[in-house]
Amino acid sequence: MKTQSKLEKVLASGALAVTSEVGPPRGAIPEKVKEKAGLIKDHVDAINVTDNQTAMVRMSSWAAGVIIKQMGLDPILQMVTRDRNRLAMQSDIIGAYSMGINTMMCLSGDHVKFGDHPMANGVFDLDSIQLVQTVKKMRKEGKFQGGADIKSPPKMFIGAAANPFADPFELRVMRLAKKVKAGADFIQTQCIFNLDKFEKYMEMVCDRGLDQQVHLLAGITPMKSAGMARYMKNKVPGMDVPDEVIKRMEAVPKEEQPEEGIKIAIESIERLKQVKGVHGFHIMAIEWEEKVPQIVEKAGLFPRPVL
Amino acid sequence: MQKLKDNQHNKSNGRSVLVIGGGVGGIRAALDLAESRRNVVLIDTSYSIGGLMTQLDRTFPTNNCDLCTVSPHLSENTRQIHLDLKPMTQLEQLTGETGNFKATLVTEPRYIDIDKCTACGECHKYFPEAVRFTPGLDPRAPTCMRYPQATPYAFSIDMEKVTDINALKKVCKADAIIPDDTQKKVTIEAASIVLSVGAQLFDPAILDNFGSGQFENVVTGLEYERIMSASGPFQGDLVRVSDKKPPKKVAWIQCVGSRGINKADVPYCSGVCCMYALKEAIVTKERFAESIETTIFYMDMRTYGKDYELYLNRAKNDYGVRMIRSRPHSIIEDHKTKDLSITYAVEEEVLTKTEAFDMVVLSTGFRIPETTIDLARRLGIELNLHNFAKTDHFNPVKTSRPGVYVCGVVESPKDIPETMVQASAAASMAASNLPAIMDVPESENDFIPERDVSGEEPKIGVFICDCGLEIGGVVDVDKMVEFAGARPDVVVSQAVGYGCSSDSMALIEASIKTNNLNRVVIGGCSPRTHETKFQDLLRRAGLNKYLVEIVNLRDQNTWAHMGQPKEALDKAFKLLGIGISGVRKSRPLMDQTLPMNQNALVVGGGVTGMTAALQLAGQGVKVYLVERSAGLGGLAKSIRKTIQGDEVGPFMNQLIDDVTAHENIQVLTRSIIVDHSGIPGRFKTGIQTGPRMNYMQLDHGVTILATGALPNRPDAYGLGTHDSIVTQLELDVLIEDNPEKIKAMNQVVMIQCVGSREPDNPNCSRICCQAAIKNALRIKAIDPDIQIFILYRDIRTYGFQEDYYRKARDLDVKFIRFSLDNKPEVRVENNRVSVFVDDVILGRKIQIETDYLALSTGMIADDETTEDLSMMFHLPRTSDHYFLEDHVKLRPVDMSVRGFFIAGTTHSPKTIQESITQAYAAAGRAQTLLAKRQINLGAAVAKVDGSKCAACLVCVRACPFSIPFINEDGYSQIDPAKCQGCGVCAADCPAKAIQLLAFEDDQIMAKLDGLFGGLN
Amino acid sequence: MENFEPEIVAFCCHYCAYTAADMAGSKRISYPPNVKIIRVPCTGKVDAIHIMKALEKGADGVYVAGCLEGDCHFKNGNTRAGYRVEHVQKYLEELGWETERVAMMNMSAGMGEFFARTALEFTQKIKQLGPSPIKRINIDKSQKAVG
Amino acid sequence: MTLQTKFSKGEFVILAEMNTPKGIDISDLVTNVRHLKSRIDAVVIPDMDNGVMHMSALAGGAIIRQQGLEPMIHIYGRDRNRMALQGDMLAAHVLGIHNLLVVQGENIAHGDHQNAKLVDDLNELDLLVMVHSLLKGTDLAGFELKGKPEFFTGCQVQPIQDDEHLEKEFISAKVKVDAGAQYIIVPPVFDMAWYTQILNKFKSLNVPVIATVFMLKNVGMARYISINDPGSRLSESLITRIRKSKDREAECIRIAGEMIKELKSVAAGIKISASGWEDRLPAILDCAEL
Amino acid sequence: MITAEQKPLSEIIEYISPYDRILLVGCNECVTVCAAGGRKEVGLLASALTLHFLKQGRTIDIKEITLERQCDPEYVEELVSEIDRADAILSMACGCGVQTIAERYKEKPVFPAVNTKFMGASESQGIWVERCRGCGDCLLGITGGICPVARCSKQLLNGPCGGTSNGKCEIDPDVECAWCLIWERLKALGMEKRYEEIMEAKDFRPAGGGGPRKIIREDLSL
Repeated sequence: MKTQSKLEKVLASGALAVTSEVGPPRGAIPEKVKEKAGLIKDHVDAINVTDNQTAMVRMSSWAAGVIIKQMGLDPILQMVTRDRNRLAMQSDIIGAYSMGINTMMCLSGDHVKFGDHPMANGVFDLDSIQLVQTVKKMRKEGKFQGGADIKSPPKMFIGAAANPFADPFELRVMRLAKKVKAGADFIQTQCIFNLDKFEKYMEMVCDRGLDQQVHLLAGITPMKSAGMARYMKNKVPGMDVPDEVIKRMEAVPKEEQPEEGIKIAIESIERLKQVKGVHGFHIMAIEWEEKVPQIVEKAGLFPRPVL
Repeated sequence: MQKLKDNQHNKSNGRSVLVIGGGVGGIRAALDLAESRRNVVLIDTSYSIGGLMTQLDRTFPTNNCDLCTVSPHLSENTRQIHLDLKPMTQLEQLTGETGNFKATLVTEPRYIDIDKCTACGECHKYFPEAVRFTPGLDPRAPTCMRYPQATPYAFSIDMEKVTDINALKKVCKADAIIPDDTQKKVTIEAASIVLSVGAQLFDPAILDNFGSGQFENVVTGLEYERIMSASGPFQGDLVRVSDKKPPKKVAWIQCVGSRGINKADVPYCSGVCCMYALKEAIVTKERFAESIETTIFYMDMRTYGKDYELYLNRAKNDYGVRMIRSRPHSIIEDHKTKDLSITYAVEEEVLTKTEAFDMVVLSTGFRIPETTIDLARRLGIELNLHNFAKTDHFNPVKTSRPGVYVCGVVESPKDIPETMVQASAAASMAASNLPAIMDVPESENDFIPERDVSGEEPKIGVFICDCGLEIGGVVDVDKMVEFAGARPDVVVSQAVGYGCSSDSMALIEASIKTNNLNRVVIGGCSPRTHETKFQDLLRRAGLNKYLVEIVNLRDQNTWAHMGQPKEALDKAFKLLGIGISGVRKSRPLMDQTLPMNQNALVVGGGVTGMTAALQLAGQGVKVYLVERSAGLGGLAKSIRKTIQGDEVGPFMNQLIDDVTAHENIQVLTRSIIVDHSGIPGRFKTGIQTGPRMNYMQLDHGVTILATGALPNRPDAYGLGTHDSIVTQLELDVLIEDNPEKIKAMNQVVMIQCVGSREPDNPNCSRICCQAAIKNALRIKAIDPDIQIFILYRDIRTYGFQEDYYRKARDLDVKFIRFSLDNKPEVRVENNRVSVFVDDVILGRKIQIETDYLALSTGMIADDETTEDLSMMFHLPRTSDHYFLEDHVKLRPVDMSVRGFFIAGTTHSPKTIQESITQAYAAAGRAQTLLAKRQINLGAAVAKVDGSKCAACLVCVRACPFSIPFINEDGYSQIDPAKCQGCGVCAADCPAKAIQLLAFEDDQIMAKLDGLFGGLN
Repeated sequence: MENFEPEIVAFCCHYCAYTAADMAGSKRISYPPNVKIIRVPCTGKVDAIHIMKALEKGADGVYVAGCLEGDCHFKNGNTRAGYRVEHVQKYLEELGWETERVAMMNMSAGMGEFFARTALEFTQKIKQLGPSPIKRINIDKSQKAVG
Repeated sequence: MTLQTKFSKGEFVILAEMNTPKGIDISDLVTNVRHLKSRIDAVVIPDMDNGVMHMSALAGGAIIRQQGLEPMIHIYGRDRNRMALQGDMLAAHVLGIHNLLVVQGENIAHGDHQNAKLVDDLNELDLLVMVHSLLKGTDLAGFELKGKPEFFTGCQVQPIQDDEHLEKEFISAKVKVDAGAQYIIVPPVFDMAWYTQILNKFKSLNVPVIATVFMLKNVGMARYISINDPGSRLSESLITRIRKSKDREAECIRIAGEMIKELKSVAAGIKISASGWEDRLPAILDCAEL
Repeated sequence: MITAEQKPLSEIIEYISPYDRILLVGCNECVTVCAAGGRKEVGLLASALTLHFLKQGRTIDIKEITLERQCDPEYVEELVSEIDRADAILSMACGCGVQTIAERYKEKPVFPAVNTKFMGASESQGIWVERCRGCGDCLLGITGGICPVARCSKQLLNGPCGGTSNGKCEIDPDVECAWCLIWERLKALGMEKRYEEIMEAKDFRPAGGGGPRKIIREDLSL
């Protein structure tokens, strides 16, 4: 074991891991974090805590992570390179680790243009791959990015994101390889709706032997309505929602659409379980955390292993 | 006319060409000759030149306003030093022979001195009975000027209508009226004569069935033009004559008086009426109301000209002009409403129909008047059976009398572009009896050297015309003189009466010299008409011609504000202020010139190219005749006979021999053009020549494109699948070479419009109707018992071709009509060819078994070649890949790039005769350029100040002609020889490094200062 | 402001608008004498600065008159002139001036009546707008001085 | 390194054809040579090619030499007798011109001096024999020369339409090689498969085989060649390719460049004939990535 | 080239309102080329300002002068003869020019009339696009000649983010994804392997992270 991370343990055991996420509140409301985490606590192995998601100011991700940790659960600290330079990020990593957070995701983050501070300066001192490298260096070499030694280096289990659907497709596996090479231990993918394309992607991943080097958790998002499906197809950059999925959602009455969305999510998990290289699932139920247990159960991923 | 007098000495050193008739054709011929430094005497019986075209409202196919397109053409006239214009003049007698004619000319009294008349219109104002020239709708006034841009720019008096000559004399402040003016007779020496008197339009009043002259709302096509015209009787409102209300339903009746056998009819086709009826219908919808219903009653729609079929399609499809194939037999008027009802029959139906209209337009064609027949007798030329001039079959501008040439409608009915082509051709032929242009020295300007005014303080002379009362009657000239005199640097300010009169011009010239003036302001009429005149005056006085500013006190002030004298005076001060301030900043400028290369490149060695080459070579021009195939001759070599029965072969052989033997022609066969550069007058064209494609460069001043077209061979009606299915071209050869085979035939079928007038090749191929009839007549001549069927859509035997069409019908050639959506069908069974066609009249499908099926396939543009050449030469093409001339009406052989001319079938499909005519025309137009020793590029060119240039490329990108480039020194360079002088670069330059000479920024600023009273 | 007579500058291209103005004159069609024409070879030569300077020097309105769209003798000079007029209008907008004080017009050489009509309409519009803001302040001042 | 050494070392040799001027203005020739100096191995100077009078190739060769490049000049028997030819060859050596290409003079009837008197004292084979004799230090009359010249001499073959024709030209080339030709230049072919077949056939003669790349200039010229020179095998699709391109001149340059690229593996070298467009040769070489 | 764009007139007017004599200085380099501050724009701005102040009944003396380059002291020296007659200087050059003037004429207030935008290239007439951020450590050699620093919205150095669709950037469908361009170019050059190498965290000192930058050419300096 490289780290103390529970997620690492689950993955090492060969079981399919399950993660989900909690978005910190836009205010000093620790209860909200607890409430959201409470909804999913028994059904997941670890909980992502998002970092100023969609470039909107929220409670800092490490603080929310500490609250979750205090609940006895396992938070995954998300960190975007958009808001902090390498000094701030490394200091936060040490801080978070000191508070018992041992798993993190390294991301570049949505552009500030989309958020509530479009006039802010995007920092981007490092990109996500360089952040992975930095965290790895801290863990493995015990050195800061700048080269100085760390006293008692943090041992983070390092995650990164992958979007198999963004352009150019042929570059996606190569970019994954770069993240792995930089030191990513696990990968969470963008929401998967186009399963055919994802399977093709995974084939390429396996062809390069990346499945042997990294744990890949497939991203699953249940859709609440046909409207949401259309929105994700048309408005969310890098999202691939096939027309059949939208049609399927549209085919059922509006009130049954949430149920249909969950059904699709479950079917997707069932199908992806068979895909070589998929080591788990990351369920992003955006503002719909209460449905996570249902999905996990119906998809046959419950109960979670106790290690 | 001042200029003509001044340059009279130019005329004494050579014989002239006498051009009879001042319509567009005569003007074109005269201008072509004058531009190629030949002396011309242009006579016209009318008060001013312009002819029929100036009466038209708009012309097809562009629906442009004619006045705008024709007026620059006319005013060119007055600038030509080689041109002597004699209005109101007739030829009395012609003696002598080619190269040495003596022509006696008689000029009727005008009662107005052209030199004195300033066209102020005072006489007119006081005798205002009728101002406008509106034939058939208004009486003529006693004093008259036909239209605002008349040439000569002077009035004339109809003495018979004048009641009190003294009263009239009084109103003329220019003292131009000569009550005792008399007829004058002169004899001139002429080398050649060009006859271009046109024809009259048929007056349908003698036909009793259409009520022309009786029913107010029945008008002729020309009257309809006048009604629509802005200068017409209703100021451009389309209204009925009876109640001045806009019509809702207008009908046109075609072929009124033409293509008929009845009383007063002529048998030929007038050639132009289909197009003008379509134009009038379209303009009616376009300009007046989409809701006006337009209907055309016709027999055959003869839209055979270049892109005319597209115009017809537009009329039908885009404008909804209704077409009814019928020849109505009568019009009846409702006495109360003055509405009209037309009774007509259509082929498909038994009963006649009657329909009501508000207005009916009779499309009348051309007639040769008695006066022309009389003139022909005096000229000693023969006329044909229709009284048009009889001409050489292989040179349609050559009459029976050597040295006398014709052009325009007097030769045969035709429209404006064809008239223009013939005019240039006739001019070219006429010039061939004069010394070759290469041998005529360019007249030297005897101007004194220009005085160097640089470094001098401005010394401005202001001269203000009162123009009779035209200016002086509205604003106080003395006050203007006083105002101008008080402006800084003005040393002379005086009134000069009529500034443009010879006395005043002399006075100004003297004042410049004695007062040592270095800038001049003329307050008078528009610089558009008078700038050149005063520029010449400055040159005579030893000043650079760009040191004069004309202040438009008349056209843009007193004329426009005659009712507000106070305001007009104020404006006059300001305009003078603009002019005086502006001229202070003017600089002496040099017109850019380069020596002209006097060689010609003729591309294409067919009948057109050879004719043009020979014509130019005869004028001493060195000609490179470039042909891509191994021999000369082109498509015409495969034609045996013309419809007139002339043998093409011997004619072609003679032509080839002449061309090959001519010492001025270098024939380059197996030659492909590969590159091109240079400017008009100095082109350089690279060719690959000979079997091994040797590269060489030719230097030439002009280029004539005569690359021809291809015989069309569409995949239709089984062409190419059976020996008996051939094209008309192949049938022509068979008739001539193997009449025995023809004799053995019983039935022959011909199908027209094969691969033409179809969606993928929408235009008419023009030649196929006559080709089919030609071959039909020849077959009938071999054996009259052979049954011939011609399946057609419209028979387009324009002009005198109609005679052959009638003859074919007389000989029982069967004409069966079909439509585009119901084309004939060809089947081959047991090696026999059958044609199935729906007979409209019989109303059923018939089968015709045929021994021979001749397809009228016409021509198709040589897309590959024209595309290659258009890219290298930067020339535009039409949508169906023919070259596109500069102006479809007025410049039909000139291309948009100066120095390029087109002729023959590379322009559009045409017969051999038409190609030959255009070849002569192109050679003639080319001579207008080749006659120049220098290329004058004007002075208004953009100039770059390299020290300011930031090499930003704005000018390079903005120039509409791609002239600027960044030179080795790193700043923009604009070749003055190529600059067109628009000034776009100067306006866009962010570093203000470019100035347009003659319109520099500081001059414009100075003008603004002058206007607003500031002193720059 | 009743008897306000605006000063109007019209930059006219030689080939179309200037000829149209001559045509109006030869037909004795009246238009307001307020319009003073400055001739240019092509409206493509008219720089934004010429228009601005005209305003600066005292014009109450300025318009540029060229050939009809697509009929420019120099291909597209009139179109470019149109863009420049818009550019000046943007400046005027920023300065809080009425953008209608500058305009682009298109006409053919034969459109004498149209020339007169547009001259009249433009003059009327400027009359409605009143004197240029530059002049207005001077008038106000002088009125104040009197008052 | 001389052309001959380059061939012997198996280097891919690039020759550019450049005509002498019809006149005395050599500025274009010199400019074009300067632009190409480091990029080509030799300049081929035709002598009154196509029967069109030009400045003599001997002078052209000397100019090339002055510019520091190796010249290769045409020799042929149409216009000069054996005296003049031998004299010129000796002069050539002295002027530093060591590469000779023996060609058949074109028919005078297609040229610009159709009334000229035809000499035709020596044919191609005779010329090779003559050169061979000079190399040995003897003139054609058997007299010994004062000093022996050195030449690298090659020959040309005629356009080849089909297999039968190929066989005929092959035999004729073999005779020339036997008579002393040290390399062969093959006329242009636009169909690579056919060209490869031809070049391979001549390779068996064991002398360097040089392909000719003829630069097309526009559709008209391509069309002309396709009709009049069937041996060139210029296909309709090539014409269409030029027609469809936005910039035809650039496309023609690209076509020439691509042909050169393909020929690199087939021929010992190439001769580029831009006929009048020598200023575009650098662009062709760019396209050929040379 | 350095690109710039004229400031809103209201801002310029606010700067110079307190003064009566303005020296309006253009620059014949970059800002001329990008049509922000050459002779023509100087003229236009002068005219616009004149119009504004005339409207207020104020006559302001605006002296127009366009220097060859405002970022070279020798050229800026040319203002010496004019400077005494001016109360303030309005510069139409980029920030470099404004500062050069400010440094030379310390006694006079200097105001910028343009906003200096970026180092850009001309895409077509009238359109300029950002191409370089002057990061001081050029990567173009390994990114196929397309700069991820200037042209990727997130300045990513290791490939496109997950927001790319149809080759366009997530922030604006009109903006090309720099990494898609880089990838296409690398493929065309046969340099795909280059992509797989991880680009290490960038040293921002040459980009200005180490304070104001300076280039010293000792061989040239005096």
